[in-house]
Amino acid sequence: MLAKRSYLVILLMLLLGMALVACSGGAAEPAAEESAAEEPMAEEPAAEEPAAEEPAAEEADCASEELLCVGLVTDVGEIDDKSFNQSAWEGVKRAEAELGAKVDFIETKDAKDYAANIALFANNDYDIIVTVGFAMGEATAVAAGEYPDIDFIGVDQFQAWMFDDDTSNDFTNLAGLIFPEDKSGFMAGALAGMLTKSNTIAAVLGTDLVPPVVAFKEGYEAGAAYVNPDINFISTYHPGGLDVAFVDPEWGASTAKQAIDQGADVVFGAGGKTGNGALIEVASHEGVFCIGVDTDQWETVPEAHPCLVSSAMKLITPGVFDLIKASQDGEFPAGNFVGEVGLAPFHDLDSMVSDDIKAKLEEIDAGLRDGSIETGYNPG
Amino acid sequence: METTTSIPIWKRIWDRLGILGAIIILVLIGIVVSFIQNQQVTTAVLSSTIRQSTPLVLGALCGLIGERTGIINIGIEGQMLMAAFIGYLANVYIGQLGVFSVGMTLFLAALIGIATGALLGLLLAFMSVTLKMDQIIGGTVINILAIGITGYFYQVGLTTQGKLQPIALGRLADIPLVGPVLFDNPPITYITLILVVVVHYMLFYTRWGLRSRAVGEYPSAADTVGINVYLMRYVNTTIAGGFAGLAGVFLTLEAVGSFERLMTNGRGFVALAVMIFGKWTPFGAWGAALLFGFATAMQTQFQFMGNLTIPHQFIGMLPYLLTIVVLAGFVGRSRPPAAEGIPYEKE
Amino acid sequence: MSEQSVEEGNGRSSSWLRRIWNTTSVPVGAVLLAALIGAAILAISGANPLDAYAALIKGSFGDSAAVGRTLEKATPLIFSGLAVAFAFKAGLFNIGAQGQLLVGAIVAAYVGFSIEGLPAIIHAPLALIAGAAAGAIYGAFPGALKTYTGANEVITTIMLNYVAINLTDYLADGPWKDTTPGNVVARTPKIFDSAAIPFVGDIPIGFFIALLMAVITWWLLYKTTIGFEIRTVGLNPHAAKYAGIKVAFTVILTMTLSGLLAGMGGSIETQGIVGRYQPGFNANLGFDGITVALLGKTHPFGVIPAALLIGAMKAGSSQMQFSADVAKEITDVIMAFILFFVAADMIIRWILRTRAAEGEKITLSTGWGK
Amino acid sequence: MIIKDAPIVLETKGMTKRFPGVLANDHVDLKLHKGEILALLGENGAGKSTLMNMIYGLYHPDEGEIWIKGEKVRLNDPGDAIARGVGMVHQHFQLVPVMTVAENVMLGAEITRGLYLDQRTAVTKVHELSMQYGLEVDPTAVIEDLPVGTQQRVEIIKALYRNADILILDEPTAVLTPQEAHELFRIMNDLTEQGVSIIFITHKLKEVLAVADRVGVLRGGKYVGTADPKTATEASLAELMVGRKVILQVDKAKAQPGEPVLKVSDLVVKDDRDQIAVDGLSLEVHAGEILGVAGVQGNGQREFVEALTGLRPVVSGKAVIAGQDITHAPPRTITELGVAHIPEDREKHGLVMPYTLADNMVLNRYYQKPYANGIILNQEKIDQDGAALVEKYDVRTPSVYTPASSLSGGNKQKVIVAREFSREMKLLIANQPTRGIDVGSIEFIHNQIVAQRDEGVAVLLVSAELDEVLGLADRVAVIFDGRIVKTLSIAEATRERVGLLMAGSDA
Repeated sequence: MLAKRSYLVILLMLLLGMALVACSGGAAEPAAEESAAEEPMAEEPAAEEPAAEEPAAEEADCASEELLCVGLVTDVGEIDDKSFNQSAWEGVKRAEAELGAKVDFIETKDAKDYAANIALFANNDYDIIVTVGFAMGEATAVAAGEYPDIDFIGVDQFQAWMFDDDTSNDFTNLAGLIFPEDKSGFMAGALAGMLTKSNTIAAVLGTDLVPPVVAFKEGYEAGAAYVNPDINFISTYHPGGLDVAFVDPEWGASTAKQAIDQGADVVFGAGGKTGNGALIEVASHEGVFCIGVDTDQWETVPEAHPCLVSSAMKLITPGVFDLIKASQDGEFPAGNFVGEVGLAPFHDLDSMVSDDIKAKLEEIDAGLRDGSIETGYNPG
Repeated sequence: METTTSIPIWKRIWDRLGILGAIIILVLIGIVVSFIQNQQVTTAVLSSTIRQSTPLVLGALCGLIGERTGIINIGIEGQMLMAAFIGYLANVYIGQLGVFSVGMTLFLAALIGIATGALLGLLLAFMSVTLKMDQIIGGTVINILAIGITGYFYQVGLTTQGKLQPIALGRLADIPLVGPVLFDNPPITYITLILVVVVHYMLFYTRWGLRSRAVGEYPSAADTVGINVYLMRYVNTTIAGGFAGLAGVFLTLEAVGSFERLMTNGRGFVALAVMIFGKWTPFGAWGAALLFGFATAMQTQFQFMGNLTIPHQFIGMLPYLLTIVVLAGFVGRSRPPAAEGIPYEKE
Repeated sequence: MSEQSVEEGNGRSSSWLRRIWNTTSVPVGAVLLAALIGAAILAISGANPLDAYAALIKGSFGDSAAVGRTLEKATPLIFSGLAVAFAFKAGLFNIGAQGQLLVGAIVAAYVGFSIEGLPAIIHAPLALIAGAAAGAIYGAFPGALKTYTGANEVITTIMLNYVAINLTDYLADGPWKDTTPGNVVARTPKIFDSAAIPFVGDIPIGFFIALLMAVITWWLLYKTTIGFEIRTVGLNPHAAKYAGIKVAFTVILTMTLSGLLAGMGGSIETQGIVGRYQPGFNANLGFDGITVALLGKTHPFGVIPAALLIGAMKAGSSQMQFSADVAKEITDVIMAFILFFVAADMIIRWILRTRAAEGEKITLSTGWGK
Repeated sequence: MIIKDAPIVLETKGMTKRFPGVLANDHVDLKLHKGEILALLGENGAGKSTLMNMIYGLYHPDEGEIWIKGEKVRLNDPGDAIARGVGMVHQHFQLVPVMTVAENVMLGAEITRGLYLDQRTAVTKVHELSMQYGLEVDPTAVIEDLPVGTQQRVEIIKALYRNADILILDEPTAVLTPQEAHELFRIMNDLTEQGVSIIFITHKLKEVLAVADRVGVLRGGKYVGTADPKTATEASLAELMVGRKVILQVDKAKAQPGEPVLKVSDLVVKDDRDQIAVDGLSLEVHAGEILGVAGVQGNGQREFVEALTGLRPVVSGKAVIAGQDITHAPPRTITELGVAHIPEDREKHGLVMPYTLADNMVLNRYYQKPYANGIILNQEKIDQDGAALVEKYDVRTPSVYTPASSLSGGNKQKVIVAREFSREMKLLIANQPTRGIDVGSIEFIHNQIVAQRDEGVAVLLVSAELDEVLGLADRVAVIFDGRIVKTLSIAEATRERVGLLMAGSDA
């Protein structure tokens, strides 16, 4: 009995305290109630209590005209994921080195925090905000509308408004950095198709909930079939949800082994750490090649050196940098900005790739660029 | 003494192995038939089964050693994760010293990882025996702590000298099917198979086992014959932690070769299920883990076979649905150690 | 043992403040001690603990938007915490709140986007109830399995979590996928505004629904015959049977209501925060519910401050990264220690020399819900 | 028999033990001579068990010394006591139910070959011990399958296996038939002849007089005196034990039986292990009479009562209460018919320990008016009525909000009695209503039962205490192997005759 009553009291006190804080900050609340409540609220505290922003010195810089401030918000995951978050961040870092920008990042812990994390940079007067991952597309678009003075770069975010007739939803400050992953995958598939001796190639993939992964897979398959129509293709997506599909290296490794055990001699690992697990596993099987994804994984997964023949790259780093540079130069290209894709160098395994293969790859690359070769991948 | 109404030996064997034996025989027949049809795929799937089951068996052994002495351990996941992390770091830093060979480095790293698991087991014992904390809370503390600490102290760009490699056991490895599946594995996989037998033997045929079970079933009976209940629980929970540690080390030093945040991905919880499924016995847990590993391997295989008309998510559900069906249909009510979860207090 | 002295000990003569102190000292002390340990870890790893905590507080309570964010984070945790705590009361360990929440979230989304033209006053509650009902059914299933086949709910709920993830992924990427041109992402369409649960200022209305549900849960548990039955089954199933309570029915009912609470939490996430169902957006809410329930000592009113605390840490962690360059995982470390100290209350009581309030001790782990 | 000059093997000096709020032992001095049987007499709560637990190393005395065989000892744990030859048979058997006899016996003193646990040698050893002392038991049987009498033998073997020469038997006869008790006494005498000294704890005066060489009495934690069984009488011992004159006989008028209220015919019920426990049982209880069911524990009494009260399914047969067939009725239907039930295990079935007394008082009525309106509980009324019952039934408690767990055994039982007797009832089923509680509470409960009978309630009293059955019942039905083997009027029911019937031989 006593315990119950005391719980109530604590509760009331807590609620009271929170209500007080909420009210003191929200004098304008009733007025804001009509529709988009978040917008005025978000800006208000900055105006009302400048003294409270303790690291003021640091943030005042970003408000000034001269200093370029670039913030990056990761998708759920880490900045050092050896994958797209990291590549994007390297692009931002390049801006720091070459353009003298002040840069910072926030790792997103909960997908629902996308907007809040973007707002954190926006409210501190950052000039450019890079958001990474297709999942953040919606939050980024909303923020672009909210903060018209800030340029947004959305990595992997396809901007559909470019293609509708409605002009009311168009942006001038939002660029989606997108990549034709299917072409990159096609190249990797062609390479695999030419390297294989067993005529069986495999792919260990993140989840099909993520479009780029599907594009890589479809391209890979088409590319392999293009050079080798009879090829036997075995692939699998991670069976778990989004929260585990990219962070399950053991599943990636054992799945790669299962594929190798039934004859696959080229394994394409496309799916964050899950894919990395597959690459490392392949490295301990002689005579089997592995192909990485997104970046040149020679740099990010040294354990895979024995097997890593190449990687199906999307050049996020230069793409991000180019867009930052364009923004600084006042030539920000709103809409979709198609980044470069291609195969990474063969590094130590260069000798394993015959000149014929290299020639064929160049031919396919040219064909993909001029449109004479199509991957057959059709998203949506 | 009059002769006890003894049951014929064959009947006892049937009673104990009856349905189980029948199932085992059916499974073996199934494997042979499948092997005749497609050698490569059968081998691949079974190898994968063994591999997927390894961390689950170790986790389940951790769980059952603790629970047999009356300590519920839902912190297996955390113990595995932390051991995986520390074992990995040890591999990196010992390797950087350049003093030891790769094998020695891995061995030392594995020991350190096992010790990490054991240390967390000790923490669990401290919480549940000395502090008499609720054991479910104790386990949850370990889980969250492991996620936090491994995440916070995680660093990138670390490189290792390598990971544990398969050791083919001479001619045995050349036997078709059985060879590649059972006799061409990396060390921790072998150790796990041995440990299943060892733990079974220890639990049911040694002094330690008898005392452990007594403490888990009826602690005051053990206390009154001079067995230190608290000490038994401390020792066993710590040893059990070592098993979870080995499971963690399996992930970073044998299976994958590197550490990633949250890489245990719920295997500790599945191990709990495996333990209960196996009715708190090592062989039962092994069987349950194999079933689970098999279902996982099959689900991959279904995708490999391609041109499936059902969405892969439904295949993804297979291992879990299978577990529920088997549990509901065949295993039914199982009987956990009686004194489990209850802090022992002298009356 | 004289009767008088016991009566005094029960506090009739001791002050009101003293009693509150006895109840609050442990949680407050636990938070402080955990913060201290967190500070030590921060300092060891080269960060400034003061900056970090200042940023954490700023990010969670610093302005009205921050408070709103804290409440937003706390809302689903209250639901999942209530769900877990409620099941504990009947001696059941519902690890499946996560799955029930996911199912609730996607069903609420379906009702929200598939029915057009309803007035908000009908549509929003309809979606809420649909999600809650889905969660309830998903929770009833392991309850029924336990009753009729003896399958342990700890295993079945763990397994059903995985099934729920697959099921919702399939729906979001298959039959219920958002077909807006240009969308390639696995997610449902946006729900109609009429199904949304809006904000008042920065405060999500869902939070008040959560509070209301906490009160209803408390009322149900402690003021009704149903609660009496549930608690009796949880504390002593044999006595419950003796007292004429239908134990099997009560187990199923409890799991159903537990699932309902979790499912409703999912609905409110969909209707109030996300606006649709998207895989990955509700990760871990159910698991955090276990922590919240334990931290709140499995009492419906204990769940609320516990959820607020964890919600605040989640809300503030981005600010902490941004202003103090501290990795977000430190909040997990602190949370683990808070839980540790709350459970190991003797440590704090020893430090503060306070006394345990009557009947405060909780026991959850009397085996696998035997 | 009394060997006054025999050396003292065990002595305690000024033993004192305090528990929160209780002085359990207050400077107790006790001497045990070699080869004697010392009966330690005392009420429940007098401190007998506490004293023995200290001698056995389970508790540590706050003050005082223990001397064993002329040596002052410090016992840190039972291991120390065992090493000095002290063995103890606890009132609650300390046996692991899922293990075999041999495993239980050797637990803590295992026979091993290397690592291997040598079960075979253990079995042989147990068999030898059982032959030597006439303690018949199958070493390979699993404990939970054994009747309590056999379990007790296992406990004694356990002590002998450890070479105990000082044996403490805590309430050993509570679960035995008079014949079995006599068998136990024979064993005890055999043991003393082989040099074993025995402390025999009991509150049964007849047994003390029958077997003890010397009697020590504890009351309220103090050692209040030694008596010589040759000269003492039951009444004098009782007075010494309780501290006042005790009326050993329940005072009651002759029964006025009316219509039959309970009719049971050919009832068959299975136990937890799916074995037939009640095997074609038939009986009748009339309004206004007490039918006592006498029998050794484990002859189907528990299953019978549980079947009658709806807690256990009936395989076949029929049970009718007040004209209504309740063979397959759920507990609530039976309760609502006006059946009160004092369950055998009050902590398992009768009470919810963490609940307040008030809540426990309404455990099977919480849903009825005035305690609930629809689904809403009327807590105020529950507490109010609870307080009234606490008063009326003399439950010693600080308040009605106290959790049941903090009460003594006797007061817990009074809570159950209060709850059950405060309802309208036609039939009272009381299973072991006074087990393990103090004399004051026993008297109180016995008087309450008789009062109910006089009101016209039919009473089915199941008890393993023959004295209780003979003292209270108007008719005695003897249960053996799941059947009523004979029903006797109280006049025909002599102790010897009933004892023989309980052992299965028709007299």
